[in-house]
Amino acid sequence: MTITMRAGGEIDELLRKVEALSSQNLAGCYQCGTCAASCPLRGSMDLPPDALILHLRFGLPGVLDRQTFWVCVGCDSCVEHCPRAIDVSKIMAALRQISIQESGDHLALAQLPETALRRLPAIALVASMRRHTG
Amino acid sequence: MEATFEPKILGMLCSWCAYAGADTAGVSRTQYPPNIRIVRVMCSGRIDPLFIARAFESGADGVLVAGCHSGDCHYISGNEYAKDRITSFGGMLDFFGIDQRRLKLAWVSASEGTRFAAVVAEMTEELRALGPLKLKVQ
Amino acid sequence: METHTYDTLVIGAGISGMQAALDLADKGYRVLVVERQASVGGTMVKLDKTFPTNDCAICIAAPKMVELARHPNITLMTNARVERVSGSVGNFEVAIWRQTTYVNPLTCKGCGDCARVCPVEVEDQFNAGLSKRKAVYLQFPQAVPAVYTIDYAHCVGCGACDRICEVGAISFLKRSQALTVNVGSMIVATGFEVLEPTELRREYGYGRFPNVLTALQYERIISASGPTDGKITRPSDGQTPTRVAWIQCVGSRSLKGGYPYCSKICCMYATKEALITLEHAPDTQATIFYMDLRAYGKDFQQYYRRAADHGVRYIRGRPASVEENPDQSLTITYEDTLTGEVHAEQFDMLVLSTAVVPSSDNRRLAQAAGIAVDAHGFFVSQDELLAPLQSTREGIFLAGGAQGPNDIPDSVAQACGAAGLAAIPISMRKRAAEPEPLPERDVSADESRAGVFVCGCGKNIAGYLDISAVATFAGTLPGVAFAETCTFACSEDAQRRIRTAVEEHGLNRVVVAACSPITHGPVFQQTISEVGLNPGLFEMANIRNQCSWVHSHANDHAPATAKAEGLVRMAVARADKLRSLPAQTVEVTPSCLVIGGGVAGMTAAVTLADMGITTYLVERESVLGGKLNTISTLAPSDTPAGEVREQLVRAVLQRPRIKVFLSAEVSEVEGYVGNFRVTLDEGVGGAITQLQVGTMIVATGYREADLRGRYGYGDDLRVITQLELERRLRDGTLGTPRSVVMVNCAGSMDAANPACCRIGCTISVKNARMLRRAAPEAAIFMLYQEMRVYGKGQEEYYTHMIEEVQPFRVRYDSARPPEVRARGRGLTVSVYDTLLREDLSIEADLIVLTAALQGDAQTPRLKQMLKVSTDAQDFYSEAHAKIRPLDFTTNGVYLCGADHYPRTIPDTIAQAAGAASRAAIPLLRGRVTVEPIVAEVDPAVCTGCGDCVPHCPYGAMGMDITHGVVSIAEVLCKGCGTCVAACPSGALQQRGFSDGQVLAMIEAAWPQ
Amino acid sequence: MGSSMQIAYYPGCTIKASAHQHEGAALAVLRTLGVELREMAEWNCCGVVHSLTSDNLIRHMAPVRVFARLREQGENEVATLCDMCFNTLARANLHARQQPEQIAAISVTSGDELSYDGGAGVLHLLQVLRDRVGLAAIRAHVRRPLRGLRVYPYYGCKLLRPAEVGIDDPETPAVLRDLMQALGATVVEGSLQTQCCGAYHVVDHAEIVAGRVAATADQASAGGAEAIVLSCPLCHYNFDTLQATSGAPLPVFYYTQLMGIAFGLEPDQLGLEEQQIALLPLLQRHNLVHVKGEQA
Ligand SMILES: Cc1cc2nc3c(=O)[nH]c(=O)nc-3n(C[C@H](O)[C@H](O)[C@H](O)COP(=O)(O)OP(=O)(O)OC[C@H]3O[C@@H](n4cnc5c(N)ncnc54)[C@H](O)[C@@H]3O)c2cc1C
Ligand SMILES: Cc1cc2nc3c(=O)[nH]c(=O)nc-3n(C[C@H](O)[C@H](O)[C@H](O)COP(=O)(O)OP(=O)(O)OC[C@H]3O[C@@H](n4cnc5c(N)ncnc54)[C@H](O)[C@@H]3O)c2cc1C
Ligand code: SF4
Ligand code: SF4
Ligand code: SF4
Ligand code: SF4
Ligand code: SF4
Ligand code: SF4
Ligand code: SF4
Ligand code: SF4
Repeated sequence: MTITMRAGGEIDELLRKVEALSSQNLAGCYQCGTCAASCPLRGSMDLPPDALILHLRFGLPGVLDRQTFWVCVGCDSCVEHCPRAIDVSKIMAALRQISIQESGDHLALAQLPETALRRLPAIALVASMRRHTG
Repeated sequence: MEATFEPKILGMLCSWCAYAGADTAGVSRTQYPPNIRIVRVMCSGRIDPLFIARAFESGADGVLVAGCHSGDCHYISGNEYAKDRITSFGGMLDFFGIDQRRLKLAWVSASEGTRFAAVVAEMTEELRALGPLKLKVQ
Repeated sequence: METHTYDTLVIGAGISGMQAALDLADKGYRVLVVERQASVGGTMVKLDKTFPTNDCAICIAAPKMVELARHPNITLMTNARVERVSGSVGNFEVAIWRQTTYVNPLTCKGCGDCARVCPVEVEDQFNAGLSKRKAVYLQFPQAVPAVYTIDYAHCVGCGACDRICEVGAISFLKRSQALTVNVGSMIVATGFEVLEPTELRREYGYGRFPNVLTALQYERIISASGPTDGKITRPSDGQTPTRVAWIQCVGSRSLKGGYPYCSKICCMYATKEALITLEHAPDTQATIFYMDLRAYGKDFQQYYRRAADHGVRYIRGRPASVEENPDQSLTITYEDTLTGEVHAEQFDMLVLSTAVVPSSDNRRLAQAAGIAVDAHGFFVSQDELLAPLQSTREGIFLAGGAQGPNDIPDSVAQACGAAGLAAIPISMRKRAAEPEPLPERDVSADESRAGVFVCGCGKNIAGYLDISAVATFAGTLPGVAFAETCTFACSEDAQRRIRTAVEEHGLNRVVVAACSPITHGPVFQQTISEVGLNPGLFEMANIRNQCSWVHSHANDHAPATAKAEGLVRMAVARADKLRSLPAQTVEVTPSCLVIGGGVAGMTAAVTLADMGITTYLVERESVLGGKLNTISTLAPSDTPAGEVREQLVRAVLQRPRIKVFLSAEVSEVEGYVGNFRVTLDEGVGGAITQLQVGTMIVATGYREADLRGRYGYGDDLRVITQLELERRLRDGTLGTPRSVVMVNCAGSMDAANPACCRIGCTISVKNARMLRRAAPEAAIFMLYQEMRVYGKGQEEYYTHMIEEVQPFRVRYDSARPPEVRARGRGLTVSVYDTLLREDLSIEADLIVLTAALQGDAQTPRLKQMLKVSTDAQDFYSEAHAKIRPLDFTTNGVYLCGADHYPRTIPDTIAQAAGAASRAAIPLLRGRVTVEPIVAEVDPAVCTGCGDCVPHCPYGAMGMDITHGVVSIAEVLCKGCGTCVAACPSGALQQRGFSDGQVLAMIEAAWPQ
Repeated sequence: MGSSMQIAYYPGCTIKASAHQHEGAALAVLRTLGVELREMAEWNCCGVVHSLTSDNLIRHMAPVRVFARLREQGENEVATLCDMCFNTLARANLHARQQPEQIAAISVTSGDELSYDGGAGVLHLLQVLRDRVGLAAIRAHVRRPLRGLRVYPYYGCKLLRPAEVGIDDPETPAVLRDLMQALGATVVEGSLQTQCCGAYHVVDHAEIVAGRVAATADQASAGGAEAIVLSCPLCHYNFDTLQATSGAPLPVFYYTQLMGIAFGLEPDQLGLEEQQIALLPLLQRHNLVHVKGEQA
């Protein structure tokens, strides 16, 4: 697929929102890949964190359809290791929030079996709720 | 008495790298056989094939020519000329009935004391195996 | 307390400090060098080889060290530090603290007996903690001064060393000393250190896992004189590693967990270390993890490509963590950012390219000297663009690693520059006169009467061979009139003894059988010249380094004694053939010609004039300034180039010692160092001027490569180069582009031109900022291969730019270069982005090419006249890529600025001051000394075949057409003797190494 | 034994609901050490996750309210057991200190006139043990050293990151190792100790968690560990329920439970029977507990 970058194109709307919500300047990323290498959950992601940043920077379509930011649990491994002091975790949170605002909650707790709900630690449920709902 | 044959080696070393390397072997007390006698020249490029021939005539069983590694020459490229000159002269040794292995060309830097010692030790052993040089009387 | 007076004080004796001191001392100024360690040499002497030429570091540093110690105008103070600086330029009062080492440097013979008996073992810092040394120690075998030192922090005071030392060199009563000196100017050359990543960047396991090393430790491991004798082994088990990895930017380029700047040298030294590793063991897998591979300098990119072709694996990705496996191998987790895949891979050994950090003592020194450091602790210059070597206090200058990360050539260039500037405040002082040659006895007609002195060096020689037997044997040799032994031949009383013997016994040759002629020869030569013998009549037999030390049989002294006798026989045989070596000097015309009136040429001219030298500045164009006439503003300070030009031109015109020739070119050059005759041609209708100068500086700058036919350049006016963009920015004719695409490395780093242009990345970064200012709405694309914003300052400038301008950065590969197409009314750039891993099609209404750079178009003609050489891009070739970056191989001709290689203005200015310093040496001396061991031709024998001529690397040989024989310009000859060996008819001889002298030794090697 | 040290205590929802064995063990152990945890009279859920986006201010309310209540109760320092609560409270505290205007703004808009300046302290119980009680005192209370027991300390993320609030070095944490060694146990370490277990993905993507847990337990087993010791109730749940490794699953302890064993407390005080992976057989193998009736 060839991506066309148009002259006079505006700064991508999604990028602008992510930067505002996360208070991160994505242009500062060196694309060094440390975040991807340090992420314990990268295996479950459909786009590594560094690539996600690049897609946002270039305004590529489909970023909000990715699973990556739902997979991210905010463990801050990447944040600890990024040499450029970019808080990837905040970028993920911003994407979750934007996605929820645009297409509603990501988690249907009602679908979980009653027994599971009773068994699970409260923090798991609350954290999950918080991360997946608006 | 083949067993106690002590080969005689004449070493011709450039002042800046190989000779300094031999000095380093000394400072580091790296031991090697006492079979070599060293002649210092400023650059390996100074070494005339005549010197090598004369060394064999004067009783050397082997000749070691050592200079700076390629690119290290204090005089830019003298060692490159030495390489060509000595190599082609080496090719003619057979003609005089001298085994080519009796002439050795080695590149030794000022820090390579250990290497210098190893080159001498190895050459001593090789020459011991080859036995004394018997020149055809002209 | 008495106060000594010197002209200049140099603090720190690494390669920078040594070079600065030598440059000043060679001009006749008296220099005091203060070094905090026991030996001079700094970091360079710890290195194995040096990029990009792979020459041996110690081989090129050691001669400088020896020269430093021996120079009559240099006073060396080791184990010392500067405590306070008062006064002002021209008259600084400097308080110095000299730490006692409890060893008398004048009597210590460097025998090492003390170290053998010392019971204390400590980590050897010279080997980066990889081995042990004693509390009394020699820093490294080639240390200068070659004197043992007691490390008082670890010495337990047992006195064992004192008891064993035969010369009584050790005295625990020796006190540290406070002294005050008076100097006119100062140079700070305190170098840098490397980060030990035990606090920062802990994730890589340094200090926890034994097989994780810093690059400096690895240098010691690969070094032939290092703790493993150059065998590459793992510290944990001594096994040879088969998989070695390097991680780049450890603690560099980090806004968190490190320093924000790029350490500049690590991409290259890692490449070098990987290459050397493969040389040692070709089956090793060497892997380098990097973010941007900064091979920015001359021949660096080619070096990097060579490494890649040799199998060094480069992976773009910064590892996240390192873990140790039970077998002490290491698993590195990384993302290959060119594929997007994450791997966990095993390695046997890991080398960390850790950040260059300021010398730990810098802050204290800054306070003592009243000069400023930056936030990190590097010394800062007064003006980072225009006065890069001037500290914040007048009269104090900076060089090398003290300012930030620098490689050896840049350090040396800066050191020369600092020396040039430091010479200015003292230019009115009386310089040390050239030493008068002592009166000599003419011995040419006399029979050889040699005196042989066999040294015992305490027990160092006498302990392993029978020196009396050697002396007796010497007495029996033909031509020997006197022979005796001495305990320490180099001690003052032994020297006196030699002088007396020469006089009493009418000796006309002296042979000392002792240690190395390289270290001790000059001492004895000086001694005999004091009693009227020419230094050429001296010979040395190296019975210590070549005999007793390497054949140290405790019981059987026979083999070593026999060999020592052989060595003495050879020396005596040679001595018989020795002739006086005439000391010749040539008078010098005390003026300099500078060719090219850009930043480089103007700076060089101003520096020369301020040193008191008459200077001619020739510029081909009708105005001075070079590229400053085109460029808009200058990074890193955003100063308008026009202002800088005005300032420099004013500086030139204000100096009556500078005579400027505009619209003029050099049309003919004759002569050699000291006396060049130059013809200047001012073109049609202009004058023709003849000049007589002693030295010349070439500063002819660079040009952009002609890219017509590529990237749409020449076909479409919307495709321009960076210089053209500069002009539009300056003139305000940019218009309002909506989309600008900058293509870096246009015409560089490809098959046709493998070179990297060094400054293109910085220029593109600057111009991205300028474009953003001129066209706030424009989308800006930067197409690059590697982002080479190296060193302190540039990286930070880049970081600032990407956050502010937010350009789209597209990393492309030279295998798939960007293509420019006109589409409708617009332009389209197609490029494959290696990080996005997608093809991009970018609409552009302006395309800016960061064009490859080349030397000036006239270079091929000029180089013929100057008898110097260039590379394929018309950049001039320096005499030695590491330690003589500003000299040509042709004596008396120097180079600086972008004609050597593209460089920024601060680098150009540093180099130009350096070239001025170099060019001033012969001029301030008033005469050049001819190497005594030159080649000479016997015209009666020479057949005029000319075979020898191309062998001379210095162009010293030529054909004397009238007589049909070769002629040698002795001033140019450096005495290698290569030509002599090339002569088929024996017409050439080398003084001091004639066939007869060499053959005499060969014939005497064994009893006939 | 009289209490020599008192600290306010914030339990959080999970401790009270599904991790009370941790609380029971902690309280018992602390009693032994002479520390009294005084549960806050009134507390609310901490909010569990620290909000990372800039517009989601209201989410900072819950933890801030905890601090406000703490102040109302006349305390200025609070200890937690749960890593997640600790992390949320500590980050909120930092936030309140660094951006007081934001806290003021939300407090006003939400009609909840809270005032809090970030001045209180929040401690994890491990900090109390390490920094206040001290390892020497802990060592002094050991009656039954865990000699021969090989444990793998697991830290996860919330205890260590971000570094501004973490209680130990994020690269090479030592607190659990030092504590276990003080108890006489042998410690097995590995690189996955500090990597996230997958956390709340257990709710709807248990496979992610299972993968992480298996990798970690495998690393522990490969190093010879017989048990995992940790501090977070969510990690505990994940390791206890999703440890489908190739070998036998490793028992999972709270550090407080092992402290209790070493202090010689009765097993029934320590909630040892409330996990899925049985703990007692291992302890018995090492003669650290005796099953009633089987005493020889
Ligand atoms: C691992 C590694 C590999 C490298 N490889 C290469 C290479 O291949 N090629 C290349 O070009 N460059 C290489 N370099 C860079 C090279 O080492 C430096 O460019 C060079 O050493 C700088 O020289 P310097 O004299 O400025 O500083 P230094 O060599 O650091 O010397 C400074 C001197 O000042 C002394 N000093 C410090 N503070 C004081 C004080 N307060 N008072 C008195 N004395 C003081 C120090 O003891 C030292 O002797 C490498 C560097 C490293 C770390
Ligand atoms: C687009 C661009 C932007 C740049 N921006 C910056 C910046 O922002 N900051 C920065 O630090 N550097 C910048 N540079 C680098 C800067 O231009 C150089 O460092 C500097 O110009 C080098 O000066 P020089 O004197 O060596 O060469 P030049 O400036 O090229 O001067 C050489 C002079 O020699 C004359 N000459 C040549 N041959 C002869 C001859 N045979 N006889 C007589 N005269 C001759 C020429 O006419 C010319 O006047 C930039 C370079 C480019 C290409
Ligand atoms: S670690 Fe930081 S700089 Fe590197 S790719 Fe990730 S976000 Fe970018
Ligand atoms: S914070 Fe998210 S993206 Fe970063 S390492 Fe943790 S899970 Fe991965
Ligand atoms: S024993 Fe004496 S002379 Fe020998 S190295 Fe030691 S101090 Fe110097
Ligand atoms: S006095 Fe000091 S230096 Fe000398 S031998 Fe004893 S410990 Fe070593
Ligand atoms: S030179 Fe710069 S880019 Fe290369 S490793 Fe060093 S700090 Fe990193
Ligand atoms: S001259 Fe003699 S005493 Fe002096 S160092 Fe050399 S060998 Fe030793
Ligand atoms: S633009 Fe120039 S400096 Fe930058 S990488 Fe390309 S060739 Fe090298
Ligand atoms: S000796 Fe060397 S430098 Fe001198 S003329 Fe001969 S080749 Fe040239």
